[in-house]
Amino acid sequence: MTPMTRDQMAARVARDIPEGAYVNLGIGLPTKVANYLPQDREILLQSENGLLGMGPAPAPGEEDWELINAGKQAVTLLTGGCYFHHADSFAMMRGGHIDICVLGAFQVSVHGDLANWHTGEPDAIPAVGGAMDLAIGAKQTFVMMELLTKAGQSKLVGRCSYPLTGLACVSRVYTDLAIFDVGADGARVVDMVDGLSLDELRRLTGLTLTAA
Amino acid sequence: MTPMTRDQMAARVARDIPEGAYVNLGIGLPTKVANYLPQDREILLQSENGLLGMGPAPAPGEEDWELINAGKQAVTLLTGGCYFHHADSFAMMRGGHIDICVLGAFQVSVHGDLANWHTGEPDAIPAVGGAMDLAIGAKQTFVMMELLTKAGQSKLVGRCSYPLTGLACVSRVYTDLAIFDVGADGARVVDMVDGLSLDELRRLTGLTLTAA
Amino acid sequence: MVDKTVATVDDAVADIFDGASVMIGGFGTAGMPDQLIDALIARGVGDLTIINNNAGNGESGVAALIKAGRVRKIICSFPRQSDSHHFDARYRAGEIELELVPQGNLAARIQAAGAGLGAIFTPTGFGTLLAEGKETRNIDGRDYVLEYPIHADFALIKAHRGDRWGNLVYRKTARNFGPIMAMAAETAIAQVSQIVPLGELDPEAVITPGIFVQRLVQTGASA
Amino acid sequence: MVDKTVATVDDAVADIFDGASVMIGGFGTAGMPDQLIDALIARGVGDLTIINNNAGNGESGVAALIKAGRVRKIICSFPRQSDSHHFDARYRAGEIELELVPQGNLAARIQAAGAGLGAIFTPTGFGTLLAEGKETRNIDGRDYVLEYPIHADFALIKAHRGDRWGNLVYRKTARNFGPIMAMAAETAIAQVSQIVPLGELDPEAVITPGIFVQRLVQTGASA
Repeated sequence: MTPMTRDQMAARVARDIPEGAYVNLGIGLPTKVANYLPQDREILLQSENGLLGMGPAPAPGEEDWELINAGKQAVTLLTGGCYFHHADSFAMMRGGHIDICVLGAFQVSVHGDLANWHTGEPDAIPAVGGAMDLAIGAKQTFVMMELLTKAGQSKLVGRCSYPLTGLACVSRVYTDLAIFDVGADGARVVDMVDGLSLDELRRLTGLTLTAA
Repeated sequence: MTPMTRDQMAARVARDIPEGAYVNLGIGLPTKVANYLPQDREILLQSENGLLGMGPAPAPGEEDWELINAGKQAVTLLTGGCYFHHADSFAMMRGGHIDICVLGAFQVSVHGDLANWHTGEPDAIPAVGGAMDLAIGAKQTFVMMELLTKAGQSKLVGRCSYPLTGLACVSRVYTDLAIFDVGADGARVVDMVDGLSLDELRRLTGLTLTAA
Repeated sequence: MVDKTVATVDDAVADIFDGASVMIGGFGTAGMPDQLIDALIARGVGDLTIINNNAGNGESGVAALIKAGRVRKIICSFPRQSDSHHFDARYRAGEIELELVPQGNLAARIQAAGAGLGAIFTPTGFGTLLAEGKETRNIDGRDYVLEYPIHADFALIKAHRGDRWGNLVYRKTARNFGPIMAMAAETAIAQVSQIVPLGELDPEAVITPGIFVQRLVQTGASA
Repeated sequence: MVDKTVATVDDAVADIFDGASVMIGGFGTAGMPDQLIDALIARGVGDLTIINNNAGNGESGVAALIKAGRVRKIICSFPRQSDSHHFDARYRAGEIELELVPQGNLAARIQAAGAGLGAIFTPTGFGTLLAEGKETRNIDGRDYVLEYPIHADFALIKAHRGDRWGNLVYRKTARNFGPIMAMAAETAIAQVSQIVPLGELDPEAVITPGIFVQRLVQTGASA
């Protein structure tokens, strides 16, 4: 079997985003999703620092450092986009107006708990940003991550050992080996890369997984 | 002695409003204050339906019924004025950003409790509007009212018998016979019409009043 | 292509159901979505809970909805006006329930709903009849009343111009409750004087971002 | 005549005192009031509590304030960045106190302060380290954390254009925390690229009404 590349993962997430969706893409891996959104669908990207209708990066030399995304990269505004202040921006999120939020993660539990803001190491300087607001605010929260750590441990877990970002907030997990729905009933395998079996996936994760 | 007319009362209140003050004038008698604001002072009138920098009534025939005040009368906007929504408007009030609010009243207590929204009659349809927000929000709340009811009862009272609008919110009471500061220490007479004595005022109100 | 515009006011209100909660914008007649209300009356659904600053003026708008007997309950700040006779009659007959809310608490509770807050401690109303039975708390020396968000199934609002993504700008004091009601309703429906091409509204001056608007209909300038 | 403009950034910050709480606008460098911060550093006061989304980037702005040893405590959402070495060093040395707040709660608490609310129940952070020891409540089946308003003595913000009444408009995503910080501070001070005559700002498009701004200074467009 061949794990998906990060770009393949991004393309797969993008494929699942419907026309007209309001979407927030988290910092890091989720940002790649923007590169694969289908050209024939209008999808509205929100950035929590105060814009809706975020467009692609500007051409080099065209950057406007007062037009940036949450990762502090220069972006553009689509025709029809608009600006707003931080309280309104997080009202969009917390108030359930965003359809889909895509986040990276250290760990996700089979019940949808998310850990993505703090490794829990004693000397780490904590920084949360908008992670907790994003996790619990959107109608659906997707996670994108490699399924296994470099040491081979599953990041999809029965119970998160890292400090939590939010409880029962993730609905779907896109990994390089499989896609899972998570929630009250535990994890269900939606899709797997070719050549991977459900039994092998159970062995890799150490979890009781049900098939879709 | 000659009681002040309602216009004289309005002129007296207007005289006490300093340059640069943000002021909300309640419906009814307080609206008259706008007619007497000194021409040489810039005073910014807020209307809680969403405008700051309210100007005088338009010329007859020039009314725009999307530019009204809280009393639903046509008004104008001064150069430099602006519009905002209802939540922001009441944030201005509740957040303590308005310097002076001038309200009418049924009763005010010597400790600054205000009753101005409900007569308490059993068949009255209650209507509160912005009265409770205005009463407690401004840095200073002034009341304008005749001191006595038609039946000769004092509307400045030891304790309000009408349903309250707000507790300990009024700082000054302008009446046709005298001006009072009210608060934790009770009522203090700031000014009286010519020919009225403190003793006579005590008799009319039935209150222990101190002189300024 | 995302296109939230619909052709007629009847289309705009076609999914409003019996028993729905409906926020209606406007302060007096400024910002009152009169044509959407007329369409709602024509649609014939009843048992509605209406959230509006007032309880109707004269013969049109919310007053007409009340006159037609479609309103079970009204949540408002100022029902009693010189020309609120349709409300007065129904209220005195015990045919309509009234929840009276101070205007600023009404705005704050609607905003809290749109922003996903669970409750707010507000100073307004403390010590009055309108806070009777409500939880209170002294915080840093000041007294507050606990108030809960007001959500609604629908919001009917009036704006000045809008585009197919649902971005809206308003006109003067007709803005009033429109922006916060759009945020607090499951389905926000706007009547606008003019629908303009995408990009015509200044992105710095959009008051209601399209994310808060599900449907809009051009009705032309109204009186 | 009401004229809130002052001639220099030094005049603008002249009353900021030792031990003051100071909100500073900006998300990263967008909207960072760099010239006001430089003036604050030059003024020499310390023991400050800073409220900002970050804890400084690189060598300028909040980072320079921290480097200069003027900050006792910082309330922010995202202190750790690749170039936040001045904060990192002071924090690891135990020389600066950190109150970490989820970004949306930070915004909501600042907005609550400006709006005069006593506290809010927010869902963000429930069940996490950042809600430890805080009051929680289940409301209509959802869990919330009680959070209190964040007030400040001063706000330093950056806007695009302003007039002598203090009305402000912003530019693109530099708007971020400016409008809500202006509302939450006792004294809000804005550096603006341009001061324009009264009436030049569109009354429909003013983002911060002048009532929330006590002082503004023209600094020209910054990088």
